[in-house]
Amino acid sequence: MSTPSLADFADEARAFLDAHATPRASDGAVVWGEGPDRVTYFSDEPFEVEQANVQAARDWQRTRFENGFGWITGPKQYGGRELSIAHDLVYDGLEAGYDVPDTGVISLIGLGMIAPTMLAHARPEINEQYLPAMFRGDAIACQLFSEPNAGSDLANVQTKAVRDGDDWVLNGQKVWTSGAQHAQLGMAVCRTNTSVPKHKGITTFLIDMSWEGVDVRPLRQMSGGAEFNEVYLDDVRVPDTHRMGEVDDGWRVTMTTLLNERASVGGEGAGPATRPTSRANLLAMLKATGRDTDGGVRRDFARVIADQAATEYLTSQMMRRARAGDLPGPEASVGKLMFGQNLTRIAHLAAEMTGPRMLADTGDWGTFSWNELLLGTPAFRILGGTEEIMKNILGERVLGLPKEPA
Amino acid sequence: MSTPSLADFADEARAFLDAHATPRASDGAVVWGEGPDRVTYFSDEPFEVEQANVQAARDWQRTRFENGFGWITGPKQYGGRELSIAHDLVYDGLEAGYDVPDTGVISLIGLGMIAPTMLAHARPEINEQYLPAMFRGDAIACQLFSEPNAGSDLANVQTKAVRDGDDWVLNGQKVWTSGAQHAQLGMAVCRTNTSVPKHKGITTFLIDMSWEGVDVRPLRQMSGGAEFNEVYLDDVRVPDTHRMGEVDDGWRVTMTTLLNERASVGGEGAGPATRPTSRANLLAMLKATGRDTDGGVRRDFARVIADQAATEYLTSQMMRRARAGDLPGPEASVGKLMFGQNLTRIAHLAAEMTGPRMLADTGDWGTFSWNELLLGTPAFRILGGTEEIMKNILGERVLGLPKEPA
Amino acid sequence: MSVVPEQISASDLADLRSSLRGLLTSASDEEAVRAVVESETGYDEKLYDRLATELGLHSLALPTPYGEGYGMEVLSVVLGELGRFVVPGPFFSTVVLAAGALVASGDQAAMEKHLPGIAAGSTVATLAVIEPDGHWRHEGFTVTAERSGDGWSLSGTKAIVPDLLSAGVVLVAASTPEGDALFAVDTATAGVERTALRTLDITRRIGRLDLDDASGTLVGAPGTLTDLLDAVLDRATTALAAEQVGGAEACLEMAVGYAKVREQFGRRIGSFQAVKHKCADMFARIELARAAATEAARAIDGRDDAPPAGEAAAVAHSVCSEAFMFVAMETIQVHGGIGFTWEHPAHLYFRRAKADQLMFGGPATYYERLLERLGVTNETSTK
Amino acid sequence: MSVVPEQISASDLADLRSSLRGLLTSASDEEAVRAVVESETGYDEKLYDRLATELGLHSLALPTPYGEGYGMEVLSVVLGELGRFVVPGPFFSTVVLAAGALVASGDQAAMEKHLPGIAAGSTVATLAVIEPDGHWRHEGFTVTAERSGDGWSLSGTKAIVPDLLSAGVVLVAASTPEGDALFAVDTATAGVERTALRTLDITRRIGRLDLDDASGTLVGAPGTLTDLLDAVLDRATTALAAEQVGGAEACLEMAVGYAKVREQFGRRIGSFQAVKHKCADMFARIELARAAATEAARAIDGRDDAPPAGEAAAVAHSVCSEAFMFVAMETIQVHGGIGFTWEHPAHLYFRRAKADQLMFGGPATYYERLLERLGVTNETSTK
Repeated sequence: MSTPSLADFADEARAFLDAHATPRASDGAVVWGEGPDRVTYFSDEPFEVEQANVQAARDWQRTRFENGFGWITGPKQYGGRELSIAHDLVYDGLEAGYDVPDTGVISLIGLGMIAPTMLAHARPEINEQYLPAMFRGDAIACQLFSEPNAGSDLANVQTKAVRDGDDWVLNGQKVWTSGAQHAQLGMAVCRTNTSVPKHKGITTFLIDMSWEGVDVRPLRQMSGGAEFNEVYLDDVRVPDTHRMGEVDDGWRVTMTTLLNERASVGGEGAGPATRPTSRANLLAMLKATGRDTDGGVRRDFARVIADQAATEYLTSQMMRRARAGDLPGPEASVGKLMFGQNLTRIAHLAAEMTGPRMLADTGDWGTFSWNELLLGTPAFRILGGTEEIMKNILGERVLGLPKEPA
Repeated sequence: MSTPSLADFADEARAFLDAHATPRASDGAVVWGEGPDRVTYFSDEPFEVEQANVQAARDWQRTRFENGFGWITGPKQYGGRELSIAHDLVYDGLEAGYDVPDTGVISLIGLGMIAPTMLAHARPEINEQYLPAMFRGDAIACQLFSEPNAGSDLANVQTKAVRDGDDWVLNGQKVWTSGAQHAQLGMAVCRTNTSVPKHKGITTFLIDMSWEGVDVRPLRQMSGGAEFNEVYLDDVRVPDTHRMGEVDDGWRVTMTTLLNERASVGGEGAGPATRPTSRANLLAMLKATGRDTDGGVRRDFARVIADQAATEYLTSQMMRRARAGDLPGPEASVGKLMFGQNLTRIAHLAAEMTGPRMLADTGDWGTFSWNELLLGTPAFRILGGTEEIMKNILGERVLGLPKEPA
Repeated sequence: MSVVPEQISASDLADLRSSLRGLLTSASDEEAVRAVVESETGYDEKLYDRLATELGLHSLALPTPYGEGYGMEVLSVVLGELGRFVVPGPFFSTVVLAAGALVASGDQAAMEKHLPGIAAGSTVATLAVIEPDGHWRHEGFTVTAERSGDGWSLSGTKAIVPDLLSAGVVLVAASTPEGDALFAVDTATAGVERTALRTLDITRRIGRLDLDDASGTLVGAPGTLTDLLDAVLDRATTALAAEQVGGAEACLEMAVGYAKVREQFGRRIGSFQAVKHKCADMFARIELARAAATEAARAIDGRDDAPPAGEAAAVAHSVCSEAFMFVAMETIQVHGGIGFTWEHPAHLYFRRAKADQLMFGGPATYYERLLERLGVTNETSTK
Repeated sequence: MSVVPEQISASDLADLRSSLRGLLTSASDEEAVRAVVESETGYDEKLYDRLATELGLHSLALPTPYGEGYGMEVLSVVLGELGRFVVPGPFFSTVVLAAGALVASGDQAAMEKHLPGIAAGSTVATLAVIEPDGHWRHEGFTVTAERSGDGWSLSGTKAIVPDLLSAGVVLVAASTPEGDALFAVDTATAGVERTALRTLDITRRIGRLDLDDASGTLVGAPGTLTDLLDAVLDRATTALAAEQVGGAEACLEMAVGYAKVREQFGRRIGSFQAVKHKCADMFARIELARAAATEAARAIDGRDDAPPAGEAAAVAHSVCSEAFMFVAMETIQVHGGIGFTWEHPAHLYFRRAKADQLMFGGPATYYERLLERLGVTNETSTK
C-alpha cells in the first residue's frame, strides 16, 4: 500500500469520522450561558465521573486504532500507518470538527511522550508487547519522574534500582504523577549509581503499574481535586528487559521524553478550559458582564487578548512548519511559557470581570466556576519545568549564556 | 547656649527665611502650561547655565551657613549647631515653603554622604580643613567610586594607590562621577593590596580635584546632556593625611558612604522633575490632554498614581520615624527601588497621554519636554546600585537568604 | 465621628501585636484553622469569645461608652494578626462592617441596642449590600423596605453576605419610598431565609439572604445611606488593607523560610537570584502595602499630618489588594509543586487574597474609586 | 488590492534577508548611522539609491506594472533589516506610507505619476495626517481643500510629518466640502512651508507642514479617505511591526553579547539568573512579536489560513510596540552604566522603540483599535 496523498487521506478520515462521530453543532459560535459551566484545566471531577471519562477516551482511541487512525505516524509493526506528520495534522484538523471524547489522558503523556521514548530506547519485544496496547487505548502510561527532593532538579532522583539477577528492585517515592490512577504503565527514572555525578548514574525502566509494591495515592491539589498522585515503589521487581537505554544512561532517555513534552505542550489546547478561555467566550463574557463599556476593564482585556492571539499565531506557525517537516525550535518553549502566563492572566481577568460573584457560588452561570481555573493557575508555572527552569534553558541552550558556576 | 525647642527653632528659621527668601507664590496649585517646560532629572543645561545654577546654590548654602542653618546637626567645632535630626527636618519643612535655589549639587553627595564618612573616618585636621568649607558652599565634593570594570562590583576597583614616602600615588580611571565638573574635592576608592580578597585590599582617600594629574572629562548620557564624568587619575600625589580609615580597610569606609546614600535617596525629590511628576501636575496633564475621559488611560494612570502615593507614604513615615530618632531600615532601599520604578512608569504614562507629540518638538508646552525624563529613566535603575544589586541586598541582608556560592 | 481617637504609642501597639500573636500561635495554628473550616459554623466560637473577653479586641475601637475609643491604627494591629493566621470567624463582619455602619449612622438607639453585644462578643452581626447582580454599590438597591405599622417590612435578596449564617443581626441596605436606608434585621425573625454558599475563600463563610416581608428596624434616617456606606467603605477597606498586609507577611515568611532550606541543584534555592529577587520583590511590595495601610489608618483616625481619609483608603485598597495577590501567587511559585497541594497552607492565603481583592468590587471598581477620590471624575465610563 | 501577491519561498526570503544584511553591515554600521544622523538631510542618499537600484527594494512590493508585485511578507524582510540597523531615511515614509496610500486609492493617474519615481528611488514621498492636536485620526481634519480652477487649493497645518524635508511629494489628508480626501502636494509648490523639528528618534526626521493656498492634486475620490486610511494603517502597522522585531533582535544580540563577556563579581554577568532570565524574557517577547508580525503580514497578503488583516495588524501593532520598548529598556539595564551613554548604540533603539510605539497614536489608541477590530465597540469612552 503506497502512501496516500493528503487529499485522499483527508477523504478517508472524513468518511471514518462521519461514520463514527457527529459533527460539532455550532463550531466557534459561543453563546454566553449555554453549555457546561466548567472552567477546569486539571480535573476536579469525582472519581466515578472521571472513570467514565477515561473509559470513553479508551473506547474512542480503540475505534481510531481499529480504523487506521490510532497511530498515523507509527511503525506498521506496532499497528501504525507510517504516514507523515502532515497526515497526522490533517487528521487532527478534521477531527476538531466533530464531537469526540477528549483522549488527553491517553495521548498527552503516554502516546505523546513515552511512546517516542520507547521507540528510541526500549527493546523490540517490549515495544511489541506494549505499544499496540497503548495505541489501542488499553494501556495508559504515566511518568514516574519527579520526587519530593527532585522537583525541578531531576538529576537528583533518589528512587533506587538495585540489580538482583535478571531483575532490578526499585524502592522510592514519586510525586506529581498525572494520570497514575488510570495508568497501566509507568516510566520510572531511578538512581543506579551514586559514585558518579548525579545525572550520570540514572537508569529508566518501564513498569507495569499492577506489579506488587506499586502503590498509587491521590495527591489533592489546592483547587480541591486530585489530578496528581504520589506513587510509592516498595521492592518492586522489574525484569531487566524493561530497562530503557543503557544502565546509567537514563538521563539521555529522560531528555528524549521531556523534549517531546516541550514540543507538545505549546501546541495543546487548555483541555476542558479551551472553550471558556477562548477569545470568543471571553468577548462574550465582556459583554455579558456589562464590562464592555468600562474603559479600564477594556484596557486589561485588550492587553491579555493581544498576547493570547499572538501566542496562537506562534503555535499555528509552529504547526505549519511541522507540517513542512521542520523540527520545533525554541518557540515551543516560548509557547509553553506564554501558555501558562496567558491562562493565569485570563483567570484574573475573568475575576476582574466577574467581581464579587467570584466569592461564592450564587448559581450564576460563568461566575464562580472560574475559580477552578484560577486555583489551577499556579500549576502552569511549575509543572513540567518551572518558569525559572524554562528561562534557564532558554538563556543557556538557546541564547548561549554561560551556566552558573558549579 | 542650650538646645532650642523645636518651636523656638522653627520661629528662628522662619525669621531667617523671611529675611533672606521669598515665600513660594502658589504652593501646590498646579496650572497646566505655566512655568518652565522642563522635565529633567539629570541636568541637560548648557554648561554656562549650569555654572550659574551652581553659583546660586553655593551662595544660598553660604547664607544658610552664616545664619546657623548650614549644618544643623553638625559638630560645633566644624561650624555645626549640634541639634537633632528633628530640628533638621523642621528646617527642611519650612524651607520648602520658600523659593530658594536647589542646592542638590552640594548636598546630595558632598554634605549627605561624604561629610558623614569624613566625620567617621578622616583625621581631625582634615575635617577642620575641609568640612567648614563644604558646609559653607565653597567646596563641592564628589564620589570617585565606579570604574569601567567595577560598576556594580565595587570590590573590583582597579585604580591603584601606591605608597611613596608620606604620600600615595594614584593611577586609574573613574566613571559615572556626578558633579565632578563642579567639585573641589573627591573621595577616591583605590586598590592598595592585590594579594588579599578583593574587598580587603581597598583604601579610600580624600583628594583635591585641582591637584596635578586629575583630569575630568564629561561623559555624555543618552539624553544628550553631560551630568556625569570620567575622571582620570594620572600620578596624582596624595598626602597620607588625606587617607580615610586604615590602609586596606576602605571597604568599611565606602559602606558608610553608601549607607548614607540609601538613606537619602528614598527621601529625595526628583530634583527638577519633582514638579512635573507630582500628582497634581499629572492630574492636570490627564485633563489637559483630554485623557480624563479615556477609561483605558485612566486605568494605567490609577495604577501608577496608587504606587506613587504609597511610595510617598512610605517616605513620609520614614521621615517621621527619623524625627523620632529611629535609624532608617530597609524601607530606604525599597523607597529607592520604587522611586526609580515610579519615575520610569510616569515617563511612559506621560508618553501615553501625550501620544505622537512626543515624537517631535512642536512647541507645545508639556509634550516633547517629557523626553528628557524618559531618556533619563534607564539611569534610575542602574546608578547608585542596579536594581539587581538592590534586590540581592534585600534578599541577603534583610531577608537572610543564602548568598550565591563563590 | 469627628472625635479624633486617642493616640497610642508604638510600644503599646507592639505589645498588643505580640500578645495577640502569642495567643493565635497556639490557638489558631494551621491545624486549628483547617479543623474549624470543616466545622459546622466554620469558626472557633471559643476562640472568638476569648478574643472578645480576654483581650477585649471587639471593644477596642468602639466609641465610648461601648468601647475603648481607640482608632483604626489600633484596630489595624488586630486585623493584621487575624490576617496573618487567616483566622476564620465573623470578626471583620461584626466589628468592622456592622459596628462601623452602626457608628457611622449616629443612631444612638441602634448603637445602644447592638454595640454592647458586639463589644462583649455575644452578638455576631454583618452588613448586607451585594445583590444578585454582584456589584458593590452605595445606592439603587433592589431590596425594598416599606413602613409597616410602627416598623418596616423588607423584601428582596442579598446575594453575597459575609458570615450571614452565624449572624444574629444583619444590617441591610434597602431602598424605601423615602430614600435609601439601612435596616437592622434579626435573623431569627419571620420572613428571613439564609442559605449557605460554597466559597472561594474557605476561611470566610458567605450566605444568601432572602427577605420576604421580614420586619426590620430603621438605622439612621432614610436618604443618608450613600454617605454612610461611603464612610463604612473607607473604614472597611482600610481595615482590610491591614489584614491583607498580615496575610502577605505570613506568605513571605513561608517563602523565605522554604527558600532557606530547600535544596535543588545542590544549592539552597534561596541562593538562586531567580528566587532571591522574587522574594525581594515580594518584600518591596509588602513594605509599600504596609506604608499604604498604615497611612490610611492614620488618615481614618484624623491625624494632623495624614492625607485625606478617602484618598488614603482608596490607595491602600488598591495597593494592598494587588500586593497580597502578587505575594500569595509568588509564594506558591517559590515552593514549587508542594505549594499547590491542598495540604500546604499557601492556598488558604491565595484564596483569601483573591476574595479580599474582589470583596468590595475588585479592580474594575477600586481604580476608578481612587481617581474619583482624587477628583478625576469620569463622565463617560460607567463604574 | 484583492490580488493575492505571489507566495515566495522561505529560502528566497532568507536569501533576500542575508543579501540585505550583508549590504547594511558594511554600508550602514553604527558609525555610518551616527554620521548621517548629523548630516544635512539626516540620511545616506547614496545608500538609499543603492537599495532602490541595486537591490530593487522600493519596487519589490509595488503592484505590477510599477513593481514586482510581492506582498507584505517580502516587504517585512526588508523592514526587519532596516530596523535591525536603525537605518535612517525615508524608505518607510515613501514605500509604506505614501506608496501604500497611492495604491489603496486605486487612482490610476496618481499611481502612474508617482509610483515609477518611488520604484526607482528617485521620488521621496510621505503622508501627512497628524495635526496640531497630535492625534492620529482618519477623519475630521482641520486642513481644508477647496476646488480652485481645475485643481484644488489646500490650507492648514500638519504638525508631525515624517521625512517631510526630504520629500518631493506629500500626500495630505484634508477635509473638503465634498468629504474628506487625499491630495498630492508638490513640496516645491507655492504656499508650502516646511519646518524641521527636533525629534525623539534622531534617526527619523520629522517636519511641520504649513499650507497656505497650496495647490494639490486629488488622489482618489472625496469621501473615501477614512476607508483608505484604515487600509493604509493596517499595512503601515504591519510593516512597522517587522521593523520593530528587527530592532528588538538587534538589541537582544547586543545584550546577550555583552552578558557573555562582561565580568562582575568574578563571573560573566550572563551566568547570573537576574541577567539570564531577563534575556530569556526578552527572547520570549521577541518570539511572540515575530509571530505576530509574521501573521499580520500573511493576513495582509490574504493567505488562506491567516486571520483577518485588521485583527492581525492590530495584534501585531500592540504586541510588537510593547515588545520593542521592553527589549530596548532591558538592553540598557543589562549593559549597566555604559548602556546609557550617548556613545553606546542602545539609545538609538530606545528612541526608535518609543517613537514607533507612539507614531500611530500609542497605547491610548492601539488597544481600543484592537478591540474595535474584534468587534467590541465602545459606546462610552472616547478614543
